[in-house]
Amino acid sequence: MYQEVILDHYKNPHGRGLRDGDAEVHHVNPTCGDEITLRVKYDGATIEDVSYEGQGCSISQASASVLNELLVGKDLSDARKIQETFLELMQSKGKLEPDDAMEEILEDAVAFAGVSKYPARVKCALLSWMAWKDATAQALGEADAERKTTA
Amino acid sequence: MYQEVILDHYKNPHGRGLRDGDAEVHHVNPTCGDEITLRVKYDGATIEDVSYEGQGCSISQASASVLNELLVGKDLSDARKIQETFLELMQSKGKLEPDDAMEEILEDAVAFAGVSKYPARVKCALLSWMAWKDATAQALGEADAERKTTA
Amino acid sequence: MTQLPGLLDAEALRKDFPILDRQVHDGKKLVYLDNAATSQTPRQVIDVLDEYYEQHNANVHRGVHVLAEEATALYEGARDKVAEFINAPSRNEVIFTKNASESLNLVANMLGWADEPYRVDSETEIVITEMEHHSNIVPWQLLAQRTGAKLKWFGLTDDGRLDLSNIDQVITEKTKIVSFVLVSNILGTQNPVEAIVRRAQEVGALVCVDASQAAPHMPLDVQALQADFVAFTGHKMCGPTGIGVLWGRQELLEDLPPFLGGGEMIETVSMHSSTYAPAPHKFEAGTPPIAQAVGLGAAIDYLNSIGMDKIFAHEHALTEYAVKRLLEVPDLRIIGPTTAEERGAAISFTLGDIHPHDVGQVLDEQGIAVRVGHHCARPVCLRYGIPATTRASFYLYSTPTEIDALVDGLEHVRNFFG
Amino acid sequence: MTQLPGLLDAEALRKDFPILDRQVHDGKKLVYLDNAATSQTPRQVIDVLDEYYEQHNANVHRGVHVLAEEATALYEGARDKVAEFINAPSRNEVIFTKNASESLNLVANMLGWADEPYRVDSETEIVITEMEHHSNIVPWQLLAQRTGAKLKWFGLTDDGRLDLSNIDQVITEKTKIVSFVLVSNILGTQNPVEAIVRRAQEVGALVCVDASQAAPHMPLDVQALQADFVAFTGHKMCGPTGIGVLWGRQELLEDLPPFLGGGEMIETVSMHSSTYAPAPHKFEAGTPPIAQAVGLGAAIDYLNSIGMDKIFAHEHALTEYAVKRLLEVPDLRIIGPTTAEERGAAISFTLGDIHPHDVGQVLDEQGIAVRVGHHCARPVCLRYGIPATTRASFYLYSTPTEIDALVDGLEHVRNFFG
Ligand SMILES: Cc1ncc(COP(=O)(O)O)c(C=O)c1O
Ligand SMILES: Cc1ncc(COP(=O)(O)O)c(C=O)c1O
Repeated sequence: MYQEVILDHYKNPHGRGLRDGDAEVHHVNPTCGDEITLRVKYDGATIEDVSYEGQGCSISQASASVLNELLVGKDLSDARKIQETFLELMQSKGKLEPDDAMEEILEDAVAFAGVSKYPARVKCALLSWMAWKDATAQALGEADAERKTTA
Repeated sequence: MYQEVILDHYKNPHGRGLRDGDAEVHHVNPTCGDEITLRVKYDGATIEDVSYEGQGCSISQASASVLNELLVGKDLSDARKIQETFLELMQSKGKLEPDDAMEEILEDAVAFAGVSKYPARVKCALLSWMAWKDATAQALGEADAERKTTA
Repeated sequence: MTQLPGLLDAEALRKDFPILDRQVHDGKKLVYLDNAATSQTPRQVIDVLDEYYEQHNANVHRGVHVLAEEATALYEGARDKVAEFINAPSRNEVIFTKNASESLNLVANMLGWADEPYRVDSETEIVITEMEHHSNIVPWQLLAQRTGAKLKWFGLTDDGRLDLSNIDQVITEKTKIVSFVLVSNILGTQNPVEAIVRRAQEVGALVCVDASQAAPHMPLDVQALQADFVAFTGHKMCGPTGIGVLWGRQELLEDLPPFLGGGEMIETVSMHSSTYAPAPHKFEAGTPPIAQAVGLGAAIDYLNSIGMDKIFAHEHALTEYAVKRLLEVPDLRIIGPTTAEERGAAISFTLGDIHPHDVGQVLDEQGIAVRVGHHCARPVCLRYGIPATTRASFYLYSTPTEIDALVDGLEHVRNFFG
Repeated sequence: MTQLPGLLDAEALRKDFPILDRQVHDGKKLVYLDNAATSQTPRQVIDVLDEYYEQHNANVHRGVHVLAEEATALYEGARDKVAEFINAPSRNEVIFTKNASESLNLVANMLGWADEPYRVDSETEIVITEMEHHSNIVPWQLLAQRTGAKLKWFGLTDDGRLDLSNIDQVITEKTKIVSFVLVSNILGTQNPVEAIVRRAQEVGALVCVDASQAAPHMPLDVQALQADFVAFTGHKMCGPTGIGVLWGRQELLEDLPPFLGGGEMIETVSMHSSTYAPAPHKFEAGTPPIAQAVGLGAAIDYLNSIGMDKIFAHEHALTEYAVKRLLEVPDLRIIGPTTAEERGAAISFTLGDIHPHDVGQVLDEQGIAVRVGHHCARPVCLRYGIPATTRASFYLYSTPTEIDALVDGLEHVRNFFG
């Protein structure tokens, strides 16, 4: 499951560090202690920045780095599509073979396909993505935001 | 386990019915609903009568009949010896082969040897004997009487 | 051999159950008619247990090694099977316990510690029936004693049915919970769920159904029942000992407090306070009965491979035949319904004034295993003025021949003590 | 192969455990070092389980047929074996539960509902320690919340031992119960029972010992411990899942109220009130985990055939070797005692800033099964400021070769993430 791409992102994370943002969330994965603090900054419907700090396993760290790389500069609707596709892949229990269309959407994130076989690690891979979703909802003032263990 | 002797006592019980006594007890075996009401009458240290009434299985009924046959007319110390020997036999889990000495003491009651192999039935066989012990303690005003479920 | 409509090919099925080949008392063929106490275990379930211990054994959840992942998948897979078996809306509504008794105690304790509107306290009433198994009486007696709630119950009619004539007085606005047995283990009676649920819903009371004698024998659909909780036990349905189930409606399981505390049921723990995992884990403290849950899953596969409707039809036909044959035995009195309608395959009876212990023992000497006593339902014996009963109970592998053997055995008992 | 004094012939013993032959991840030999989570099951125990279901399966107690008598004798025979194994003064002091968690909850609930002098209420204090398993924390937190009692605890020293320096302030005249772990599942620490028991007795507090990580690994003598309750669990000592034990002193079990209500635990039941059977049955509601108790008895036979003192010596030698080898790994920090003295065979560690999940996963890819996380002892992780640990834990079938494999595996982990 440790694809070269994942290790690269783990060792050289993209956009790590907390910068100015419109909303901040803190998510934890209580079963393994992974944590992330994540801020989003929007320029209208465009994602200007996703900055974060956290501790945790390579999967959760690399996933945050990939998220930054993929989402910054994107339009919110494109970003949502990417997030949903990533969620679908992670919940596939290793049964989904990413096709070309999926690879086009997910880019580096397809490297996480192997993680979906390990139920204990799926949560790690999703941590930053759930935090981003939550922060976005806050930033855009959506009332129906699906809040997770935000402390 | 249903020796001829046991069936005989069951079908033609000795001394059944309640007569005059010095003390009366009522014992029940809650797991199967066997019940006995038993009275003892003493003439000094001699057992003048053991009268009883009850309902229950053949083992508990026959055992009461045998008790009456064995104990009436006996001296208390002899009766105690018989009771203790019977208890020993019943707790032997079928591993005790009654010898001549035991047969002499227990007479008809040795027929219950086979019952001791059936843990669920040992309590039935002992019901009247426990009641007798209790009633005797009451009649003779013994303080250290070991009371069972007397209602 | 007797031919009855609706019978399974029990001779073929019997080959799945190694114990049914046993001989007892010097070569007597075992006639096992004590299925309401526990069912026998097919080879298919024993094999799955063996395979679990020989190939996949590990503690579940949170492991990152192969065995832990396999054990977790097997354990959670068993939950899926149970959910499907009872048509649960969600797998998260299926809680594994050690037996039906724990399931029922779990309900009683959740309600005792709950906040409003569920809380059982001295202002409120609990309703059960006079035909409950002790496991659906004592937890409520304890709860009533400890909270000051009032315990009420439905009585029984002379023919072994619930007396619902005073239903509006028994279930009132004060009632918080109505808990009753779907099929009685002593009388065999199958109870009219709908009437009770309707009244309970009218007054806003929760409904708990003890399905211990139903789940093994007939299709069970918790949604159709419209109950809030349903309890049953693995060892009566071809599963291993040591495993039970409580199904509960999701919203309730979310709102109600935990019962046992410990590993697995928490979200996060500090010395000062803890938060709890979502259901079902909230109610599964400690290492669960993993192999036993997996074994129950295998039992469900086995039952499904035959078909619960077919099993029900088989037992119904046997019950009809057994009632008829038993009533031919002189001095025999059935305690409970005397027809096969709205009843399960457990038949209690008395035989003249021969004590059930004697009946059972002499039957045993002939290789016939029945249960005698109050069957953990002593109030029923009190109600009918008897110390105990003899009970014969059937399952998917029971045959008319075994019923004939029972009837012959009872003749022998009568002669023996006659 | 490394030769250490005191080792068992583990290669021979391994033949008893079918699962140890398993290969994982395309042909890698399984190196099972997750024994503190659950132990593996020897053929001898699996065979006894099979034989139970194939030959003797029946519900226990009160049956008058052959199978019921055999099942009862096997079940009660298992109780005898447990009693002897822990040197209990009486077999009636051995209560079968589903796991150690239930055993500990049972103690907490008995005390919550007890009369004086045992009753835990808002005037009283409960004492635990910071190194408890969640199963010995959450039941007491729940009890404290529900009764208003105050929960106190012993802290830990930097080297992973109990800090008893303030024992007289922690255990006071108000203390009703002191519950602590004999051997920690996360730190490996073996705790000084005598000092704690002495102080508890001084103030008249009861003592409950969580022996879940002791019973499998060393001779256990409840009389020598001088505790009032001792809890442990079958699946960690070569037994099946679904079975636990609570030992309690007879007078206490007589005085304390029941917990779960139901069949088997009663003396007599009417709709109005019930009386309870004497211990241990008072605390065993419903059909017990029969096969699992019998399986635990077989596990005890197996352990006895090796000898608990020999098992202890074996694990002690392995622990000494493992501590030495692990400390050679750069950046590895043992969380807990760094010598083999007064400690069990579970060793937790961190490896630089590589997250334990990654350590565990990369070890697993090499066939090495360890556990990662907070090991149901999150307060210990908080205490030492770490999110989680990697834990290797040994048993009677563990070998120095497996420790070498672990150390090599850790080198690989370091290179992988380096
Ligand atoms: C020290 C300790 N106590 C209690 C438990 C709980 O045991 P179980 O999960 O079998 O209830 C465990 C094991 O998980 C343990 O290691
Ligand atoms: C109707 C009914 N309810 C509850 C139970 C209790 O089941 P268990 O003993 O498995 O807890 C039984 C069986 O004994 C039963 O027949």
